[in-house]
Amino acid sequence: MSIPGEWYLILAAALFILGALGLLVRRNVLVMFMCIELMLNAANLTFVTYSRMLGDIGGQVVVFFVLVVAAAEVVVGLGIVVAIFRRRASSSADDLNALKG
Amino acid sequence: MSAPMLAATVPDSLTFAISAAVILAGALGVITSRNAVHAALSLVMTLFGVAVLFIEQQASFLAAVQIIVYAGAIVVLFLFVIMFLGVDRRENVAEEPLRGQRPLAVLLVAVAMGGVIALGVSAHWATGAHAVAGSTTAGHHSNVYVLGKAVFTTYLFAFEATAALLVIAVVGAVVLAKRPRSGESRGEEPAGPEEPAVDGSSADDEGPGGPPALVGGGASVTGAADHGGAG
Amino acid sequence: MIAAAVAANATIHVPAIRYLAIMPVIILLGGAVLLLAAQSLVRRPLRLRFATVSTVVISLSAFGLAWWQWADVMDHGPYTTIAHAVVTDGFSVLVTVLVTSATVLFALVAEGYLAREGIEGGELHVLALVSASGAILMGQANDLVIVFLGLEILSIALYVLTAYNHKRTESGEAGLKYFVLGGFSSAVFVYGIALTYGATGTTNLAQIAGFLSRNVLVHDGVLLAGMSLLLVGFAFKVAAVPFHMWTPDVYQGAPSPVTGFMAAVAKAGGFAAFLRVFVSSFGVLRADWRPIVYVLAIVTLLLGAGLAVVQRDIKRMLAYSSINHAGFVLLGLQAASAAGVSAALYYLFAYAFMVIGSFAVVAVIGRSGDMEHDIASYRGLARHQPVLAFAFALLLLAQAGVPFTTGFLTKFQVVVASVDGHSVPLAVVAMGSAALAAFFYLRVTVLMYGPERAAEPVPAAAGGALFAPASELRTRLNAALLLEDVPAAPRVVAAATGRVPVPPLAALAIGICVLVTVVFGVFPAPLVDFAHKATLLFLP
Amino acid sequence: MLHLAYLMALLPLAGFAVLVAFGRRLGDPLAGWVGTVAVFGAFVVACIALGGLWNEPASARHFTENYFSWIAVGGLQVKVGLLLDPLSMTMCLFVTGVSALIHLYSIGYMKDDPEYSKFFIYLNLFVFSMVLLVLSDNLLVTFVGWEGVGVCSYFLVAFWHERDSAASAGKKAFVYNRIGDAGFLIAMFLIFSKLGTLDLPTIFAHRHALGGDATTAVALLLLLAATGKSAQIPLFNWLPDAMEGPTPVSALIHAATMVTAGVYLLCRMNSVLALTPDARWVVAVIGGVTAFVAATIASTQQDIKKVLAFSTVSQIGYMTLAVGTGAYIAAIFLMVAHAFYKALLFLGAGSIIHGLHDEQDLKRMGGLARVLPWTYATFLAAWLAIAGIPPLAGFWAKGDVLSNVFRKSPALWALGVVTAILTAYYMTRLFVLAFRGDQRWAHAVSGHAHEPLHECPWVMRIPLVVLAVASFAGGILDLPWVHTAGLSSWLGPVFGNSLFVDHEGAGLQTGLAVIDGVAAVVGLSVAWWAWRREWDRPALVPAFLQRVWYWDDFYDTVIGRPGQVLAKVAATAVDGRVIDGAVNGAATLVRKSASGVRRLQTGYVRNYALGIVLGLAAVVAFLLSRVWWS
Amino acid sequence: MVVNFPYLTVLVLVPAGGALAVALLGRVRREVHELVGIGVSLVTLAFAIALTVALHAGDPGYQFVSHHVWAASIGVSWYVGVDGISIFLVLLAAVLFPLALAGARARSDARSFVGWMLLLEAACIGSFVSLDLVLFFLFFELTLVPAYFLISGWGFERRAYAAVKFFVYTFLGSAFLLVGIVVIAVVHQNQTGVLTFALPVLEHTHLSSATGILLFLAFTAAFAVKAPLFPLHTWSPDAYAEAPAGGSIILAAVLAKLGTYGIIRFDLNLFPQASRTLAPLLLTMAVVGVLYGALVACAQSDLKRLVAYSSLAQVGFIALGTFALSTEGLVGGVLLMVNHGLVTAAFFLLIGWIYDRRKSWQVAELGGLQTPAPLLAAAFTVVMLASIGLPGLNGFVSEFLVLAGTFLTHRWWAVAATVGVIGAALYLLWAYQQAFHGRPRPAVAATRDLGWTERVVIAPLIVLIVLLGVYPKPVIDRITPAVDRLVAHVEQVTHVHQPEVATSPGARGSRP
Repeated sequence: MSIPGEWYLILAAALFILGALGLLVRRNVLVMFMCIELMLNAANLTFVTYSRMLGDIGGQVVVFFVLVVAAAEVVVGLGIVVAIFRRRASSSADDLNALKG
Repeated sequence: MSAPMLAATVPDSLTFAISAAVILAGALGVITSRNAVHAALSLVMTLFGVAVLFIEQQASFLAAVQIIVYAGAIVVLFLFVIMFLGVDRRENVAEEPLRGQRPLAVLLVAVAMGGVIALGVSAHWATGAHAVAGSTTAGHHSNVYVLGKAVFTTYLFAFEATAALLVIAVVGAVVLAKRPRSGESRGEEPAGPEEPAVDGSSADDEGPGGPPALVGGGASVTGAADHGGAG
Repeated sequence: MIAAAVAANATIHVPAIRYLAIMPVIILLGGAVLLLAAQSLVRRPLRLRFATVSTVVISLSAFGLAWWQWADVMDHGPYTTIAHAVVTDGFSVLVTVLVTSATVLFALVAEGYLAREGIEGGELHVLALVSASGAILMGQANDLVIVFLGLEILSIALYVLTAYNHKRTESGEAGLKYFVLGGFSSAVFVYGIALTYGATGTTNLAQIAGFLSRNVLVHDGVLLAGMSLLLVGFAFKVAAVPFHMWTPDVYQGAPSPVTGFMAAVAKAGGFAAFLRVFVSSFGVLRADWRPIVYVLAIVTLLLGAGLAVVQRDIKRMLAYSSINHAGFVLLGLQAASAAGVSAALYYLFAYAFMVIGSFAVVAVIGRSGDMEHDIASYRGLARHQPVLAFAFALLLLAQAGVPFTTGFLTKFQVVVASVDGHSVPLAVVAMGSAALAAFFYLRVTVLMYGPERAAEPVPAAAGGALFAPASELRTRLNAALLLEDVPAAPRVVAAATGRVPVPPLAALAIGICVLVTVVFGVFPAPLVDFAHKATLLFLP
Repeated sequence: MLHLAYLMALLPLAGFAVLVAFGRRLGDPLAGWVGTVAVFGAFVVACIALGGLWNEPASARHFTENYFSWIAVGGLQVKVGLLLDPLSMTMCLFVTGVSALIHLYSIGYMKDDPEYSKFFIYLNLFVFSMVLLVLSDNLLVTFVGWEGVGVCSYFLVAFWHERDSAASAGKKAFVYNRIGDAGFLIAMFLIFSKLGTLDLPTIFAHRHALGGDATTAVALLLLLAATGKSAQIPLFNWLPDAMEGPTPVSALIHAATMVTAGVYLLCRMNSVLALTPDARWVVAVIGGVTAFVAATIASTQQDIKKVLAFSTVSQIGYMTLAVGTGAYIAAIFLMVAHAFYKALLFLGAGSIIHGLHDEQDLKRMGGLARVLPWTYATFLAAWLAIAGIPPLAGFWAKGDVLSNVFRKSPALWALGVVTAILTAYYMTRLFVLAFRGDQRWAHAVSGHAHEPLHECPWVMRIPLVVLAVASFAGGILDLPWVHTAGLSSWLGPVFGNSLFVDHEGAGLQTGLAVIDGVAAVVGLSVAWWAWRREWDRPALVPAFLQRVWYWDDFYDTVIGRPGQVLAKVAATAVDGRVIDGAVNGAATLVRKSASGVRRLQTGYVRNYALGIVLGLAAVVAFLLSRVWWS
Repeated sequence: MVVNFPYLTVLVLVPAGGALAVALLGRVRREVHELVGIGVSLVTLAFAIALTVALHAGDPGYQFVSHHVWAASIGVSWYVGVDGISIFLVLLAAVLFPLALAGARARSDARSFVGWMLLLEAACIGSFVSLDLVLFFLFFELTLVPAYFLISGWGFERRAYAAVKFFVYTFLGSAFLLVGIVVIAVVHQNQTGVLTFALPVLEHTHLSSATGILLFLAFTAAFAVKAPLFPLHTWSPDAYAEAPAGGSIILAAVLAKLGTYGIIRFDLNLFPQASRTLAPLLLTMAVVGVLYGALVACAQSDLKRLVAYSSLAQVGFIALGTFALSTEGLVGGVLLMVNHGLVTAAFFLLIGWIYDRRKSWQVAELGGLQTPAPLLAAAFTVVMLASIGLPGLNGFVSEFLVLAGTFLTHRWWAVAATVGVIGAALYLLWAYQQAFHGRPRPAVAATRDLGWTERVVIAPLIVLIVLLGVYPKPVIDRITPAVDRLVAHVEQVTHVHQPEVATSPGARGSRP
C-alpha cells in the first residue's frame, strides 16, 4: 500500500507555493527562473500523482510536454538575460525599472 | 488522513518522507541561498526528490527524463549562464528593497498554504473520471509503452506542436545571443564563446524533429519518442 | 530493453488526421523553417525584402487556406480531428483569418522598421510566423494541453520578439519582464490544468464539458481552484487587470511593429482559448466564473481607460488602451452566450486592424531608434503629413468607438451581448469607460491637429477681467488635464519638425487597416455575419 | 366702409415698409412726408370708419372681421382679425389723429438728424402697432401690438443711441414693460386654460366660466401689465427716463397714446373686471396713489420734460382710478382729453427745447413768451386745460372722473382733489418758469450765434394750433348735461352693465365741479405766487421728492444690486466652480486617482508578480468561498 | 415625385459625397473648395425644400420611408423617414449649412473645413431622418467627430480644452443612450423574438415602470447633455465660445437640436409612461435652466458666452414644452427648435462678423458699433428681439405655445418660466447697449458695415425670422398632425389625457 495521493498533492502545492514565494522575494533573475522551474515541477508532480490516482496515462504525457516547454523557456529566458547582461552587468530584477508608470 | 498514511508500507512511507523533505529543503534552498550557484544546486536536489516521487508513483520513464532533462540539461544551462555572466556573487537575501513586497508575499503564502490544507481536509482531491486517455497499466504494458502510445495517439498533435517550441528556442537563442552589429554595446571585442553550440549547429538544423544540440534532454525526448514509435 | 518488452503485435494506430484542419499551422511553421533555411541562400542586401515577401506569401497562403476551411465548415459543419485534439469550427477559422492577416500586416510594417533600424530581420519574421501558429493553435485547441502549448509557442516567440531590438535597452528590459511574468503565469496555468485534470480526469475540452455535465461537481474545491488558476493564466495573457501589469512595460519596450502584432495576435489567441475553454468546457460552471469575469471586466475597463489618461508615452497609452479593450472583450466572455462569443470575436478581429494600424503609425513616427514616443512628437503632424495624421486619427477614433467604423460595431455588439446576458450595469460601465477612453485618443488628435509649437499667436481675445478667478481656475485645470499644452523636451520638438519618411509597405499596411476599419464600419454586414457564423463547436 | 378698417393698420405698415426699403434714399424731408401721409391716410380711414359705425344703430355698433389664421394648434386658435366698436373706434381716431399731427411736427423737429428716415420708420411702426393693439379682436394679437409699441418705444427712447443715458433709458423702458408683459402672458394662459380661447368676444361671452379666483387673478395680472405699460406704481419710473427720446416721441408715445394702452386694456376687459370687485379696488387704489405720488414729484422737477412725464403718470393714475371705480367712460374721456393737451404740452416743450438748442432745464429758461409767441399761446391753452380750469377739456374730463370716484370712495376722491391742486400747482410752476420772468437762457444760445433763438417752422406750428384748439374745446366730447350725445352714449353700449353709473343729484355734481374748479385755482395761484419771481426755491423742492421718493434707489438696492451680485455669483461660483467644477473635478479626480494607481506600476517585475499573486488569491478565495458557503 | 425613390438617403448622401469630393479635390484655390461646399449644401437645401413641399401636411406618419437591411445579424437597418416634426429640423440644417459656409469662412485650410462641415451636415440630417435607433445613434455620434475637428482645428484660444470637453462630455452621455437602446431592443426581442431597432416597432414594447424609468433616464442623459439641459450644460459655453463662427452656428443651432429632438422622438415614443412620471423632474430642470441661463447670461461680458447661456434658457423652453405633454406645448417645442436654430445661427453669424472686424467679443470693447455699422446693428436688433420673444418675430409664437401648453398641464412651472421671459430682455438689451450704443471710440468708428455677401447671408435668416413670426401656419400645420399622433400615443399608453381645450368654449364644462 503506497502513500495516498493526497499527500503528494499537498506536497506539490507546498512546492508550488514555495516557488511562487521565491519569485516574489528573490532579486536575481536566474534564481527567479529557478523558482519558476520549482512551480513547474510542482505541477508535474501533481500531474503524475493524478495520473496514478485516476489510473490515467494522460497526466504523465502532459508532464512530458511541460518538460519541453520548460526547456524552451529556459533557453529563451537565459538568452534574454545574456542579451541584457551585455549592456549592464547585473542580473538583479530590481535594476530593470526604466519602464514604469 | 493519517490513517491511510499508516496504512502505507514502511518503505513507501520512508521514501515519501525523505523525498518530501529533500524536495522542500531544496526549494527552500533555492529561495534562500545567497549564491545563485547554490540555488541551482538546491534546485537539483528538489528535482531529484521529485524524480524519486515519480518512480514511487510508477512513472519511471518520466523520472528518467526528469533527471536527464532537468538536472542534466536545464540546470547545467543555468550554471553555465551563471558562470558565464559571472554573477555568482552573493545576493543580500536578508534585505528587501521593495517596500511591502516581502510581508505581503509571506502573508499570501501563509494564506495559500492554509487554503490548501483546508481544501485537503475537506474536499475530495481527485474527482475525475478514470483512465480517460488510457490506463497507466493498459494490458500490463510497460510505462514507456503506455506513455509512448498515448503520445502518438491521444496526444499526437500536441507532440507535433512541441516542434514549434524547439524552433523558437533555436531561433530565439540565435537572435538573443547575436552580438549587436553596430557596436554601442559592451561586447565590442570579438565574440567570446557565447553558447557556440547554439550558434553553430542550429542554423542548419531544422524540421519538426527539433535540434538535438540545443538541450541535452532534447535528444532524449525525441529519441524516446522515436523509439516508442518504432516499437 | 524497453523495445524488447514491447509485443510485436502491439501496434499503435495513429489517429486519423484531416490535414485541412491543421494546414494553416503547418504552412506557417513549415514556412518559418524554410524561411530560416532559405535566408542563408539570399544575398544580404536582399535578405530583408526576401524575408518580408516570404512571410507575406506564407501568411497569405495560410489566410487562403483558412477561407477554404471556412467553406468547408459552412458546407459540412465543424469537426474535430487528430484524436479530438483540435477542432475546426467557425470560431477557429475566424481566429486563423485574424491571425494570418495580422501577420501579413506585421510583415509589411516590420519591413520599413527593420530597414530603418538596421536590424537583421529574418528571424523576426520566422518568430512571428511561429508565434502566429501558436495563436492559431489556441484558437483551434480542443485540449488543454494544446491550449498550453499554443500559449507557450505564442508567448515564448513573443518574449524573443520583444527583446529583439538589441539597440534599445528598453527592449531587453521589456523582454525580461515579459518572460519572468509570462513564465510565472504559465506555471500557474499548468498547475491549473493539473488541478482540472485531477478533478475531471481529462484535459480534453469536450470531455471536460461532458464530465461536468454528467457529474455534479458544482462546488468541488479542486475543480474550482483549477478553474481559477486557468482563469488567471488567461487573464494574464489577455492583460486583464490586475494581471495586466506587464502590458504597459512590454508594449512600450517592444519594437513598435511587434507591439502591434502582440496587441492583435496575443490578445486574439489568449481570448480565443479563454472563450473556448470557459464558454464551452466550463459552461456548466458559468455561475461560478461569470461574477469573477464581471469584476475583472469592470476593473479592467476602468483602470485601463483611467491609466491611459495620464500617459505621455504613446505606446504606453495604447497599451493601457489595449487593456481597456480587453475589458470590452471580457464583456463578450461574461455574457457566456453565442452572442457574446461572436461579439468578442468580432471585437478582436476589428481591434486587430485598428491596433496594428496604430502601432504602424507609431513605428513610423518613432523615427530612427524607435524612441520618439512622447505624445509631443505628434504635435502638428497634420500640417506636415495630413494623410498620415488623418489615418492615425481615424484609427484612434475608431478605437474610441466612433460610428461608421468597426470600432463602433465592436462596442455595440459586446454591449448587446452583455445586455442580453442581464449585465446591464457592466454595459454601462463599459460605455462610460469608452467615454473616458475617448479623452486620451482625442488628446493625441488635439496635438496632431494643433499648432506645431506649444503656443501659437492666438487671436487677441482680451480676457474679461471680471472673470479672472474663473478663467485662472480654468487655466490651471487645463494644465492639470494635460490638455492645453504638453510641454515638450527640446529634443522632441527639434525632432518633431519636418516630415517623417513613411515606408511604402508600412503605408500599405496602414492603408489596409484604415480601409478595413472604415469599409466594414460602413458596410458591416459581411464581417458581422462572419463573426456571427463563427460559433463555437459546442455550447453547453 | 367698415371693411376698409384694416387700412388703418395697413397704411402705417405700408409706410413702414416703404421707408425700410427706400427711406434712406428718400432722405430728409421726403421720408418724413411719406410717413406722415401714411398716418394721415390712416386717420382718414378712421374717420370713414367712424362714419360707417355711426350709421349703425347703437346696439349694432360692433364689427368684426377675420383675415387669416395666425396660430392654430390643438385648442389654441388665434385668428388675426379686428374688432371695431365705439371703444376701439375712439382710440383709433385719436391715436391716428394725434399721430398724424406729431408726424407732421416731427418733419420739422427732426430736420437735419442723421438718422432722419429711421425715425419715421419707427414712428410708422409704432402707429401700426398701436392700431393693431387697439383694433384686434384677439388678446394675443393685442399683445402683439402691445409689444410692438413697447419695442418702438425702446427704439425711439434710445434713438440718440450715442448718448448713454438714452440707451439706458430705452433699455429700462423695455425691461419694465417686460415685467408687465409677464403678467399679460400669464393672464392669457389663465384665460386660455379656463376658456380655451383668446378671442375677445368669446371671452366676454363666457367670462362667467372663468370662476371667481381666476377672474381676480386675471384682473390683477392684467393690472400688472397695465402698470408696466401705463407707468403706474410700482412700475412707473421708467417713464421719466424715457424722456431721453426725441420730444415728438415723448409727446406721441409717452404721453398721448402708448402709455394709455394699459388703461385701454383694462377698459377692454371691463366685463371681466366687473366680476371681481376686489381686483377693481386694487386698480382704483393704485391709480389714486400713483396720481398723487407722481403729482408730488412733478412739483419738484427741474427738467421740463420730467415734469411733463410725471404729470403724465399722474394723469394716467386718474384714468386708472376711474377704471377701478368702473367709470370707464370717464377714463376714456380723460384719455382723449389728456392726449390733446399732453401732446400739446410736449410739443410746446419740444418747441422750446428746439429753440434753446436742447436746453431742458427750467432754471435756464424764463421769459420765453416774447420770443416764442406761437408756442406760448398754444402752451397757455394746454396749461389751463391740464390745470383743470373751466371750461377747458381738462376740467370736464377730470371732473367726470372725480365725481365718479366720490360715490365710490370719498377717501380716494379726496386724494384726487389734492392731486388736482398739485396738478395745477406744478403746471403753473412750469409755465411760469418757462415763459415768465427773466430770460435765463443766454448761454444756451451763445454757442449757436449763427442760429439765433427762433420760433419753430410752420410744420411744427400747425400741430400746435390744432391741438390747442382740441385742448380748449375737447370738453364738448362729453359734457355732463348732454349724456345722450357725447362719449357716454357712444361708448355706453360697449361697457353695458359693467359701467358704474353715478346717480347723484345735479346739486352734488355741481358742488363737486365747483370744488374741482376751486382746487385748480388754488393750485394755480399758489404756484403763481411762489414762482413768479423766484426761480430757485430749494425749500419747495425737497430732495425726497426730487429723487422720486427714492423709488429708483429702492429698486436698485433691493433688486438691482442683489440681482447683479446674484448673477455674478451664479456665473462664477455656481456655474464656474460648482457645475463646471464638478465636470472638471471629475476629470481631475480621474487623473488624480489614475496617478495614484499609476504609482503601483513601479517598474519592478517582482511587484508585478505580487500583483498577479494578489489577483490570483482573490479569485481563488472567491471561488473557494463558494465551496464553503454553499 | 417618384414614390420609391430614396429621397432621404440621397439627402444624407449628397453632403457626405460632397465632403468626399472636397477631400479628393486636391490642392486648388480655397475659393473652389468653398464654392463646392456651398454648392453641395445648396443642392441639399433644394432637396430639403422639395421634400418639405411634397410632404403630406395632414399625414401624421413617417413619409418618404426607405428601409434596407444593413446588418441583418445584429438587427440594424437603414431605416429613414420623416414626419412633420423632423422635416423642419432637416430643413433647418439644410438652410443653415450653406449660410454658415458662406458667412463664416475658415481662416485657413478651407478644404478640411468645408469637408468637415459637409460631413457634419450629412450626420445631422442623418440623425433627423433615422427611424432605426442604432442608425440614429450612429449619426448622433458621428456628429461629434466633425464638430470636434471644427472646434479643435479652427477654434480660438482654448479650443483644445473646449473640443475635448465637448467630445467627452457628450460621448459619456451617449454611453447611456447606447446601453439604453440595446436594452429596449433586447427586451423587445425577449417579448417577440425579433431583434430590431426600428422605432415604430419598439414603440410597442411593454416595459415595466421601473425599466421604463431607467431606460428613460439613460436616453435622456444623452439628450440632456446634447441639448443641453441644466445642469448638464457646462460644455456648451466653452464649446460655443471657442468654436469658429461656423462651428458655433452649427453646434448651437443644429447639433444641440439633436438632443431635444431625441427627447421628443425617442423618449416620448418609447417611454410614454416614464416620460409622464418623470415630467416634473424634467420640467423643473427646464425651468431652472430658463431662469438660471438668464441669470448667468446677465453676468457675461463675452457675447458668445452670453448667447450660449441664452441658448440654455431657450433649450429650457423647448424641454418645457416637450414635457408639458400637451399638443400646444409640443408643437411649440418643435417650432422653438426651428426658431431657436435660426436665431442662434444668426446670432453667431453676426458675432462672427463682429469678431472679424473688432477681434473681440467683449462687449466692453465694442461700444458704439451702431454708428459706423447701422445695418449690422439692425440685423442684430432683429435677431435679438426674436430671441427675446417679441411678437411678430418667430421666437414669440413658439415661446407662447410652449408656455400656454405648459400652463395647461403644469401651471406653476409655466408661471416660473414666464418670469424667465423678463430675463432675456435684461441681458440681451444690456449686451446690445454695451456693444452697439454709446459714442464709438475712434477705433470702433472705423468699423465696416455689412458687405454684400454678408447681407446676402443674413437676409434669408431675417426673412425667415419675420416670416415665421407673422405666418407660422404652414409650419404648424405640418407639425401638428405628427405631434397629435405622439400625444395620442402617450395618452393611450399612460391613460392620462391632456386637459381638453375645447375650440368652442360653450361646449366646455368645468375644467380639471
